[in-house]
Amino acid sequence: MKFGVLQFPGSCDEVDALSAARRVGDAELIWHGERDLGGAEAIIVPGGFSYGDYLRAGAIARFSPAMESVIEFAGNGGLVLGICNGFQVLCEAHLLPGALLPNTNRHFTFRQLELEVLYSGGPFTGACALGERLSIPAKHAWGRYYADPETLAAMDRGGQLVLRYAPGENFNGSLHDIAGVCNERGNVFGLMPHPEHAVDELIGGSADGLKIFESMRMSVEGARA
Amino acid sequence: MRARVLIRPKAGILDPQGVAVERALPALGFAGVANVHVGRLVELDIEDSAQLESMCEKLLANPLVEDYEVELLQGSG
Amino acid sequence: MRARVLIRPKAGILDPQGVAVERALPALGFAGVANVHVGRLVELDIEDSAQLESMCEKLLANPLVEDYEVELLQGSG
Amino acid sequence: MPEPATLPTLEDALALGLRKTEYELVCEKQGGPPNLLELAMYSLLWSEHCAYKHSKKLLRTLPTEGPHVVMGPGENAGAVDVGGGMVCAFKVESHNHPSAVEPFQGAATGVGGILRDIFAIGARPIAVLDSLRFGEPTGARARYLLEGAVSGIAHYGNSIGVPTIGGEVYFEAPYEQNCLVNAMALGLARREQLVRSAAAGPGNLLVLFGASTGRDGIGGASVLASAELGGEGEQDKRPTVQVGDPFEEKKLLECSLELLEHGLIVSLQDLGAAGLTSSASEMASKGEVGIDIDVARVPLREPGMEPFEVMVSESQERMLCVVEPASLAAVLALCEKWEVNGAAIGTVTDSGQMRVLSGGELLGSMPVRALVDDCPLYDLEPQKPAQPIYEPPEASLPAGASAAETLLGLLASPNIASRRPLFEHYDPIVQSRTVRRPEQADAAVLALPDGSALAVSIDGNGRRVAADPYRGTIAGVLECAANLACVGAEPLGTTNNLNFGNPEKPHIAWQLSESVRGLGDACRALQAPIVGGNVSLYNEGATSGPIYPTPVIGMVGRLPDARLAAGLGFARSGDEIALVGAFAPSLAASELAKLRGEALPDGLPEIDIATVRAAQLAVRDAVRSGELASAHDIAEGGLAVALAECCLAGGLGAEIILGEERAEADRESQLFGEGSGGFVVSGESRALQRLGESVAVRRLGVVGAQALRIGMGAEADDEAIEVSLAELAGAHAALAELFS
Ligand SMILES: Nc1ncnc2c1ncn2[C@@H]1O[C@H](COP(=O)(O)OP(=O)(O)O)[C@@H](O)[C@H]1O
Ligand SMILES: [Mg+2]
Repeated sequence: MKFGVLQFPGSCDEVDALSAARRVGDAELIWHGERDLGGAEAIIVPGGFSYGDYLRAGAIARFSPAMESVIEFAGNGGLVLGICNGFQVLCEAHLLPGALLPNTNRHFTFRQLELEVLYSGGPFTGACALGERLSIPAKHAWGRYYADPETLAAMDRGGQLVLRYAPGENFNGSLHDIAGVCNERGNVFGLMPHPEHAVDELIGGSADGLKIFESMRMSVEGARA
Repeated sequence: MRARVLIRPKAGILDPQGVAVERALPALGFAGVANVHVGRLVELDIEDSAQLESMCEKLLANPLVEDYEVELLQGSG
Repeated sequence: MRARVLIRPKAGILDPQGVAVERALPALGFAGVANVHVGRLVELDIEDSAQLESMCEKLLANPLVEDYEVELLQGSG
Repeated sequence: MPEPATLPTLEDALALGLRKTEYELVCEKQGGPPNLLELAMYSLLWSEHCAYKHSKKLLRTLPTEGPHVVMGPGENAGAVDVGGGMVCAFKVESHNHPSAVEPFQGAATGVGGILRDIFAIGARPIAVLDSLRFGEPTGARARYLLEGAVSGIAHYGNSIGVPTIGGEVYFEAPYEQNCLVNAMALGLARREQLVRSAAAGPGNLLVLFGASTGRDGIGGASVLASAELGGEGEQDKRPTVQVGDPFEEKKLLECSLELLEHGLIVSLQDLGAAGLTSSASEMASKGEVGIDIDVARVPLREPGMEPFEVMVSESQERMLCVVEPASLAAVLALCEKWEVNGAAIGTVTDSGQMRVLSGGELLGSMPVRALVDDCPLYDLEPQKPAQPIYEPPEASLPAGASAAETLLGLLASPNIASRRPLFEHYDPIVQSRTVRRPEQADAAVLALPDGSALAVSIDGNGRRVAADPYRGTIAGVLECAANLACVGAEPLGTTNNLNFGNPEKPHIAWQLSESVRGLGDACRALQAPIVGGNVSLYNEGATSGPIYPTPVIGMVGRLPDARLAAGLGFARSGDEIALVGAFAPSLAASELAKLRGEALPDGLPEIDIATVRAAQLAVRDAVRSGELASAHDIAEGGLAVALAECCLAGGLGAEIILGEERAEADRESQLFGEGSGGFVVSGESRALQRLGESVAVRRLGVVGAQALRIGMGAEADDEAIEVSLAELAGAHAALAELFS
């Protein structure tokens, strides 16, 4: 299968995402100015500081031509994964409900975290067990997930709350310790922690993040079969 | 025309910066300050002020979590 | 009394946010916009508005790189 | 050429920081008095910052050659061969004076500046380290500077996508007014990708690209870098604060590397201190050519800038390159792709002159030689001070503290406590190379594509250098090498930043020359040549006195197998713990002496570099063979603190018997004394035995349980330290409150 990884001016983790994806399939970068997604079967909107995070994290990047195509791609059921800044972009683009706000601790924070899998039925966590703990690093200044109470209740019912921070790990103040959510249809997923930085025991000491990419591969190839 | 957009966190949503400022003030010798909120200020020259509303909705503010207020400073479009 | 403090990058000092936003706008479909500056907005209730000036100098603004402007919104100190 | 009615006078030259004799020399080189533009340019290039007037002669004594050196001092960064056709570029640079004025922007632009030096030679930046010095954190100013500097480094490094993988911070009263903010960066390139800065090919074009030019830091280099910071002057310097824009630099970086990849550039140079003036003249000087610059073509951020302002502006995030005329269109197209300004602003000539024009009008003309190479160099007049020049520190440890209380006091002291509250602000993992993050090992470790790895460390304990500039500096170099040895790495090269007070004062001149002598001797002995560095002088105020002499040493090494990089934490219960090396601890100028408020001693014990080196090699080899479970060098706080750090990093306790009954004073130095050449290692008994064949190894105890117990001897149970891991962790977390 083939992943496409978007690249904006100011993206930082796009090469990391690219090589993580290449551990389970093919992957290519897609320049933000391109409309053509190059035949990608799943899209990754990577981490970093697109447009310097100026104005509001993700606010400018979501208008790029590539994002227009991604919105259409998602509308047709394509898999879209947003990591950190990518999660912020997907919220800004209304592909995911809610918004990400500045951390309650008011500064950029790096930490290796424990996450809990709340939903393992979908295309992004299919390779994980329900309740499984994943060790994945997070690093961001705007990671506080917010959605209004009705939306959250509906998301909860619909299995859209996919990952949460294990007890004591939520440094950004996200409501209900939410670390990753998907849309109603289940084909768009965003999370603040960085699974692409947990794909190799040598670098980072954990390969738990690989399960996210593996899940996507299983889902795409399953649908093809 | 010069326009000014004031963007604030929506009521009810935690504003950690506002809280931090409020907490820091007494130690600096300032008393009697409450309800501090920190937001963003965007100022710009715009030819067609009719665009402002949609620019705020789409770009300058995130209406889900922020309120905004537009002030036109000179002339009129 | 409610007070509003507008904090902007000092004239002549680089405003990276303003530059980035201005450069991005045409691609986002907004034409005819210039001189964009992004600053901060602080709003607060204060008993003794005479304190505001020194509060801005010491905490709210960074006078090395920012100018500020105080507006009193209701009543008077 | 049209001259203004009045030319600037000697008084103007003095106000710009030139000496009378220097001004006279300028007149001689110019064949008459210079005009304002020319004088401004001379005053910057002949400043301490650009001309190294007081340090160049000393720097020439440093060893700069070795088998791994690919680029030595003289280019924007040094570079060493790391095998597999790859080179590692690295350099450390200071941004002390700007950070003392505005710590956030000062530190941020410091990071921006050192990163430009790395990609200016064609290497992709892969890591940042920071070296910071502030006054005691009990003071509000120190805390303000610390918080600002850390946030500034985080802001720039994180946003541009370069991991900050290590660093150091010390808190000492002499840095209260003059903080130090040094940043080191590393880059990686294929050897043939490297580019130099020498301009070449008369007729070629000079392209300025990146941010537009504003009135940032005008006079910054000459005023900020060469004047003692005083109380009132600080106000006046405020408008010159430069604001960093990491987003712009990220685009500039990608654009520069893509230009190089497409072979579109003849030479490349970043703009730093003294802006276009210094960059263009240095490119011309290195290429032995002339350059014409048309200031009217420089993209400006503000209207109405004077030509001299354009020439000396220190606006950040700009680069200069020389391109062949036929490549210009392709170069500008790439600038457009990356959304940076690009403009051809000048031409390479064969005139040997640096000429500044505006449109057709000639505004100034100076021989490149005179500008860049003819600034007079001064001899230092070193003299060891007769009296101590630093006040004793304030005591902070209660008299009569027990050994356990002393250990906890040291662990909680600002110079030893965990740096986690600082480095949590930094992204250490972006780019997916980081094998060892902060607090996992003594050196940071970055994986290379061929399975080997780079290790890097930055160090410099100013208090020990103040006690003994020669030996203190040697100790700093050895400490870097020890850190590398702990992860199994061998030094390839060294960079340094010499942070000192006013070199025109004899005692500072003495500190500086002794320190450089130590630096040279240690680097020669380790075969870790100096490939670059920076000098920051005049770090003292009219009333505040000089900083501790602070040579900051950065060292880069290599290990053959990334998987074998050891950690510092104890790893397995039951492993044996040993002290490796002929460690001869002393309390002189130690952290404990500081906590007790003791004055600095006059001199440190002698260091036998060869013995220390032998211990480092033995540890390095044992780590490389994969036999050791952990390795950690003994530094501030001595053996007891090193053991506690191994326990904390591994989450395991240890049972230690020091074994010999000794006199009271000696016991203290055994526990808390400092010195070069000691390591705490753990591993299986057989591994330690084998290590003992090549170096002195003293068995200390075993790993296990949830407490650190240090017994002083079989009979002396009542003398034992017994502290739970939780207590150790509590003390070690003392800095957390600084960032709450
Ligand atoms: N302490 C030092 N040791 C060795 N080389 C040094 C030292 N200080 C400066 N240099 C070298 O002198 C040259 C000029 O340094 P600098 O002015 O900092 O360059 P840049 O403007 O590129 O930052 C560089 O090549 C640098 O490596
Ligand atoms: Mg340079």
